[in-house]
Amino acid sequence: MSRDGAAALLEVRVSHKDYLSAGGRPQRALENFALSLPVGRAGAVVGPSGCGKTTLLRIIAGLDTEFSGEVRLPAGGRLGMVFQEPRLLPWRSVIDNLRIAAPLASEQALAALLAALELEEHALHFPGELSLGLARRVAIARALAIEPDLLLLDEPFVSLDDALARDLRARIATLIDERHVTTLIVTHDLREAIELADVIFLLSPRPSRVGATLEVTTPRKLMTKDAADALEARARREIEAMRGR
Amino acid sequence: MSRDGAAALLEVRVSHKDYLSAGGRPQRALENFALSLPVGRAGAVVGPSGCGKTTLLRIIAGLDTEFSGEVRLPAGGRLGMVFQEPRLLPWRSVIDNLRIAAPLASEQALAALLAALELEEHALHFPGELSLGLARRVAIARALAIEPDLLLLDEPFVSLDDALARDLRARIATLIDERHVTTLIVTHDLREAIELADVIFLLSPRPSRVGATLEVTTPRKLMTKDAADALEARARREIEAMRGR
Amino acid sequence: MIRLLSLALLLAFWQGAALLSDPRRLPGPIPVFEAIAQEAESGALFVNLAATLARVAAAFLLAMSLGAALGYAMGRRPALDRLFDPWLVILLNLPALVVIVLAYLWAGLTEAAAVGAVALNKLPNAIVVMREGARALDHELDEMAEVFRLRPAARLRHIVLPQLAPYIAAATRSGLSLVWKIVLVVELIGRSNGVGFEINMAFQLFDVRLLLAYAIPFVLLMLAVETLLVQPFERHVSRWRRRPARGQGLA
Amino acid sequence: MIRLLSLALLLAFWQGAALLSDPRRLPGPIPVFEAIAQEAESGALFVNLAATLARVAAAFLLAMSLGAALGYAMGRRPALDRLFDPWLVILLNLPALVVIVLAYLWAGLTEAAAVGAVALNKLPNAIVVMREGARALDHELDEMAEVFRLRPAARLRHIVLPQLAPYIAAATRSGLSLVWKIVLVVELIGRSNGVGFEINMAFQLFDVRLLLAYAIPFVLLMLAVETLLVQPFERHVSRWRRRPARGQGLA
Amino acid sequence: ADRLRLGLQKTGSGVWELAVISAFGLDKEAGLELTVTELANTDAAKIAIQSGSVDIVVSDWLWVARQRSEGAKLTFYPHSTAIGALMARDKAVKSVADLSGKKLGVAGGPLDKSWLLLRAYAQQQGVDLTKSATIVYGAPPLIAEKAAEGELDAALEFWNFAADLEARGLSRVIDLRKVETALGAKGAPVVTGYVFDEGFAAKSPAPLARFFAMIDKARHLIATSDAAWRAAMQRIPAKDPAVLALYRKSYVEGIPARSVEQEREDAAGLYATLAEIGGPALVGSAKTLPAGTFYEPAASAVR
Ligand SMILES: Nc1ncnc2c1ncn2[C@@H]1O[C@H](COP(=O)(O)OP(=O)(O)OP(=O)(O)O)[C@@H](O)[C@H]1O
Ligand SMILES: Nc1ncnc2c1ncn2[C@@H]1O[C@H](COP(=O)(O)OP(=O)(O)OP(=O)(O)O)[C@@H](O)[C@H]1O
Ligand SMILES: [Mg+2]
Ligand SMILES: [Mg+2]
Repeated sequence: MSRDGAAALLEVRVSHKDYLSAGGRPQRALENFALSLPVGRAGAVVGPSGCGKTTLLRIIAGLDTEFSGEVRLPAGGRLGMVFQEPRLLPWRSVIDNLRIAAPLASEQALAALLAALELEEHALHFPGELSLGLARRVAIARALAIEPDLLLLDEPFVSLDDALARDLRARIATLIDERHVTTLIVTHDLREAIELADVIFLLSPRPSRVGATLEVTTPRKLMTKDAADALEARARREIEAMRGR
Repeated sequence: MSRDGAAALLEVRVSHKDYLSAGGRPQRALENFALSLPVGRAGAVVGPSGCGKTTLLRIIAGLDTEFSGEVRLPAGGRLGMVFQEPRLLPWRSVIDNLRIAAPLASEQALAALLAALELEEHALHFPGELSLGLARRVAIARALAIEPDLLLLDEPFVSLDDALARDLRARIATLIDERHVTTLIVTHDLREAIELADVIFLLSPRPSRVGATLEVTTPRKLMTKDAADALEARARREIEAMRGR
Repeated sequence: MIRLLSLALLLAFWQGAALLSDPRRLPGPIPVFEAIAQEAESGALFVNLAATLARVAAAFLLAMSLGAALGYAMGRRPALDRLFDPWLVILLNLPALVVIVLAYLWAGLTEAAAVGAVALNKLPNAIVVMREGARALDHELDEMAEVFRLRPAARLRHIVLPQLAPYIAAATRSGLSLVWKIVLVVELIGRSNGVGFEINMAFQLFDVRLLLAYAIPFVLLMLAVETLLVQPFERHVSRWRRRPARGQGLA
Repeated sequence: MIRLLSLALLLAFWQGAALLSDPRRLPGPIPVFEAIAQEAESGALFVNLAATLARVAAAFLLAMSLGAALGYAMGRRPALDRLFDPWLVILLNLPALVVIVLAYLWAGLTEAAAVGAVALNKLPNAIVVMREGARALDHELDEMAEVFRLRPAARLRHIVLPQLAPYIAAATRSGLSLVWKIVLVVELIGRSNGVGFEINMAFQLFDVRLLLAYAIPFVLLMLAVETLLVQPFERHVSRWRRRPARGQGLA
Repeated sequence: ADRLRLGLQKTGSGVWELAVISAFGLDKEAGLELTVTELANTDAAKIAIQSGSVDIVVSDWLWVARQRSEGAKLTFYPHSTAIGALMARDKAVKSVADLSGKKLGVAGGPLDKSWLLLRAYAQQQGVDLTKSATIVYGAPPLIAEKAAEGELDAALEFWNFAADLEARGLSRVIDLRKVETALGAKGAPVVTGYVFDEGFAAKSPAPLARFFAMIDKARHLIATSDAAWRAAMQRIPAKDPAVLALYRKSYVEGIPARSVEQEREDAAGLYATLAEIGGPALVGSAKTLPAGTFYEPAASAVR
């Protein structure tokens, strides 16, 4: 693999990524995988369970270097990531978890984040004392606390109630529109993808490649219900086609 | 608390459930909480993140006995539970995880379950080698493998793609309709609740109580899109009202 | 509280056993504490205890810090582990006497030789325990640290040490006692003071009372350290662990 | 492979150090292995090694099984822990000599006294390590077992033991070596055969060659056990652990 | 003053002499400055001298002989003839023959000098002790205790433990002095002595000679002056006057009375006997007492 840090595009090109498995046979997660996203824009990754979405994010984040292919990232820049599980430090309070990940963030900024995620009263709790939804919110707060330039979100809003998820989507949309944070979000919710992304990557079943790319041409704020419905219907057709393959 | 095992109703009555917290102040999760579900029927629990849904399931499962109130369960019967996280044994293969939880299930039955959850090729993998969605499916397979009489599901279908989630919902609906498995499902997805449940319990924010109970009177198979839309709208109104409180 | 009760119970057992047996074989608590008081009065107890404690402390710190670092490295880097594992097994199973004798022969009858020999005896145990701890480290938290670019110091403090805590606790408890036991041997073979030296004298004279009088103060000291320092500290750092609800588990 | 290389390296070091020093202080590998061959030929080596091994095995099994059970119970039940913790600290820090002398006094100069004294010395270490393991048990898996009504045997085998594995590994490795070291002391004080007995004689004669000749076969045996039994077994039971990807972690 | 570094066992009689030396200012008189490292046991003394940390320790000539045969340049100067005894409570045990079928405790181990002497002595009378009796080896204090208690029928013990056992009612079945004579010794042969390196001796023969003379004085004082004995007693942990008296008696009996030359002759004779029984495990490669085992000061330094 190779990594390169000076592009105006976030580009991933993986000829193949295999997992060597201790039990069972080795598994090919990605094959002939290619994806590119302009810096400052948002992409959504939608694909069947177990197809390789998390693998993709880990490759982009530099956590997985054992693949053949290359990754190009915008130069410099801070990375914020929401893993599929909260991954908090169980032995530190909520606020300490934020402080440790974002030592440069001011206390006010952290307090504001906690408030935005309705976590104020949990600031001093340990992760073991949180419900899963609360813990996931802390993980989101953590990724936002470092004021990232690149944001990788792995199904960030599951286990959150609708009202909260709506608020958070709006918040992320603002980050993208105003701070031009390059964002890649994995989701199973097509509406969520349409609402947040500029490009939607529809992945095929494993071994995964980008089976279809949908550009969301209408700007986020002008998106109507009908336009969204149409996009969703198109996406569903593409997905069905890939499944039938 | 007291537990009682001879009712034709699943009944939970919690005057209050407090968590003693190591960091921060103690938290009251449930207060004046009352819920009852006829044996053989399905209930859905919908409520804001962190309100006490998991607490409720744990109390019913007998995992939490430190509360003041009482729980009545139908006599005897096997309990199947899907926790909010997979909770698999990391050191056992997928198939061994099923075998250990359901030692009485036949190999054919387990193979059929794996097939139904599209897990055949992962049977020999260790949980660490699974994507989160795959692991959650194993957890669902495990709960079904013991052929439960009471089924507690804590957001079972998150992290699964739409197609798979649809299949699984249908499968659970069949269990309820044909094998009369008493089922309680926690979800944030109102459509899922309407599709699966006979009764929907809308919980208030913490400290939680049942703020509204919606009976789904139309039988599952006869439910139209309009009827479902109407129910969903009603539920949303109730939820808004509780939030505003 | 319960700790005192427990000690009282033990004292009662001891007294009971002593009453049933020849005082030469098992003197009761009273004569032993009298002997302790006597040795304390003459000052000999403190001199020897201080000498021994200094050796225990030096050897323990040396062995634990080195052992933790090496054990961590071996647990994390399979290549290092494969290279040095045989050395570890050998050092682990080399009789204390051999190490001590060689150390004295090479470095003379010096304090450095004594402390070094003890540290070398304890080192492999510390490595073995810490290596298991390092092997069991959570990979996911590492990834988190990697993504959020935590600095090495922060990783050590917030990610690694909390996970190693139970292993450190185990290595410390059994390690302190091991070091103390080896210090006794080292003092017996080549030092002119210390509890080990006095215990040997008591053994030569077959004075079980004096033997216990020198063995017990250190035990009591450890009991105090445990009660007043280690356990409160442990309670503090492990308060994040959820209290298990009642009626669960195998036991 | 690498293991052999590592041993070769060690032998080279030893030979080098021996060349640089008086052969009476540090004999090289060749004279030591000659001495081993000599003792083996006369049969004395095997007789003594067998006697020592039997004691090591008996004391180890006794201490580990008892220690694991007690440590587990204390780790799971805070009430038990609070009651017996002071006893544990005391037993842990009682000098080996005291325990051994008391055992010989009470049970006579018998095999039972020897094995019992060794087991009693090792017991608290096993308890301490296993207690930490039991304290660190995952509560969530327990709940799973509770919900799915796993039978106690299944819980032990599938839930508890796999989690305790690293602690058992640590306790076993450092435990075996500890038992062996204490067996040497026990043999020195009151047995008429065994490696410890021979080592003591070699020490009295100040025959470092013979000292090493008796110390090394056990070390080699442990090396073989480690290479041929323990490590393959460990690899098997820990194959579920994800291999850490390259370039990660602090180290 | 010349400096000498001594390594002395804290429970040994060397310390008594030192107490007398400092009480009577003998060291100043001899122009010596003594630094003493107290040691816990004889094994510690062996390490101390081998590691070069002290100049002089107390040990036995047999060990020196073995070390010489292995190449070490240690040498020996007589200090005491005190040797152990076979102790038993049962008055019926009067000779080695009576030990048959009995449990015999041996302090030290199978290569202990006293034990080898006793075996040779028994062999003279046609008794093979290793076959006729059950032998239990163990640490000296433990063997003494077990003998006093009766778990052992008899015990072969070092002289100070023998004195203790005598005070506790056991009788001296066989004094090893008798054994030595039976095995051909002309007088009471020396057992322990001062051990030091030849190199050291060559460098400072005069201080060494003054040291031995000073020790002689101290020994004489302990034997004759009660004030000196009181000074020595300060260093003896035992408090029972009967035991103390036995200690003094044994100590005085142990003062070597003969010339180094006579001692060497006896030692050479005993060496042959011991080498035969103990074999190379005991004596190493030498068949006869290696030359130079006993200290031979250069003519100029002879007192
Ligand atoms: N062990 C605990 N100690 C302290 N507080 C706890 C503990 N477990 C849960 N709580 C608190 O109790 C409340 C209810 O938790 P619960 O897990 O039941 O929520 P939930 O409704 O399942 O939330 P979610 O939708 O996020 O899963 C939360 O505020 C949580 O922080
Ligand atoms: N460490 C691993 N070892 C072996 N196989 C792995 C490993 N991690 C992932 N896999 C396999 O690679 C495939 C892709 O995994 P990945 O986690 O990327 O899926 P995903 O698209 O994120 O799925 P989900 O929607 O369930 O989170 C899966 O089949 C998974 O089982
Ligand atoms: Mg994933
Ligand atoms: Mg929950």
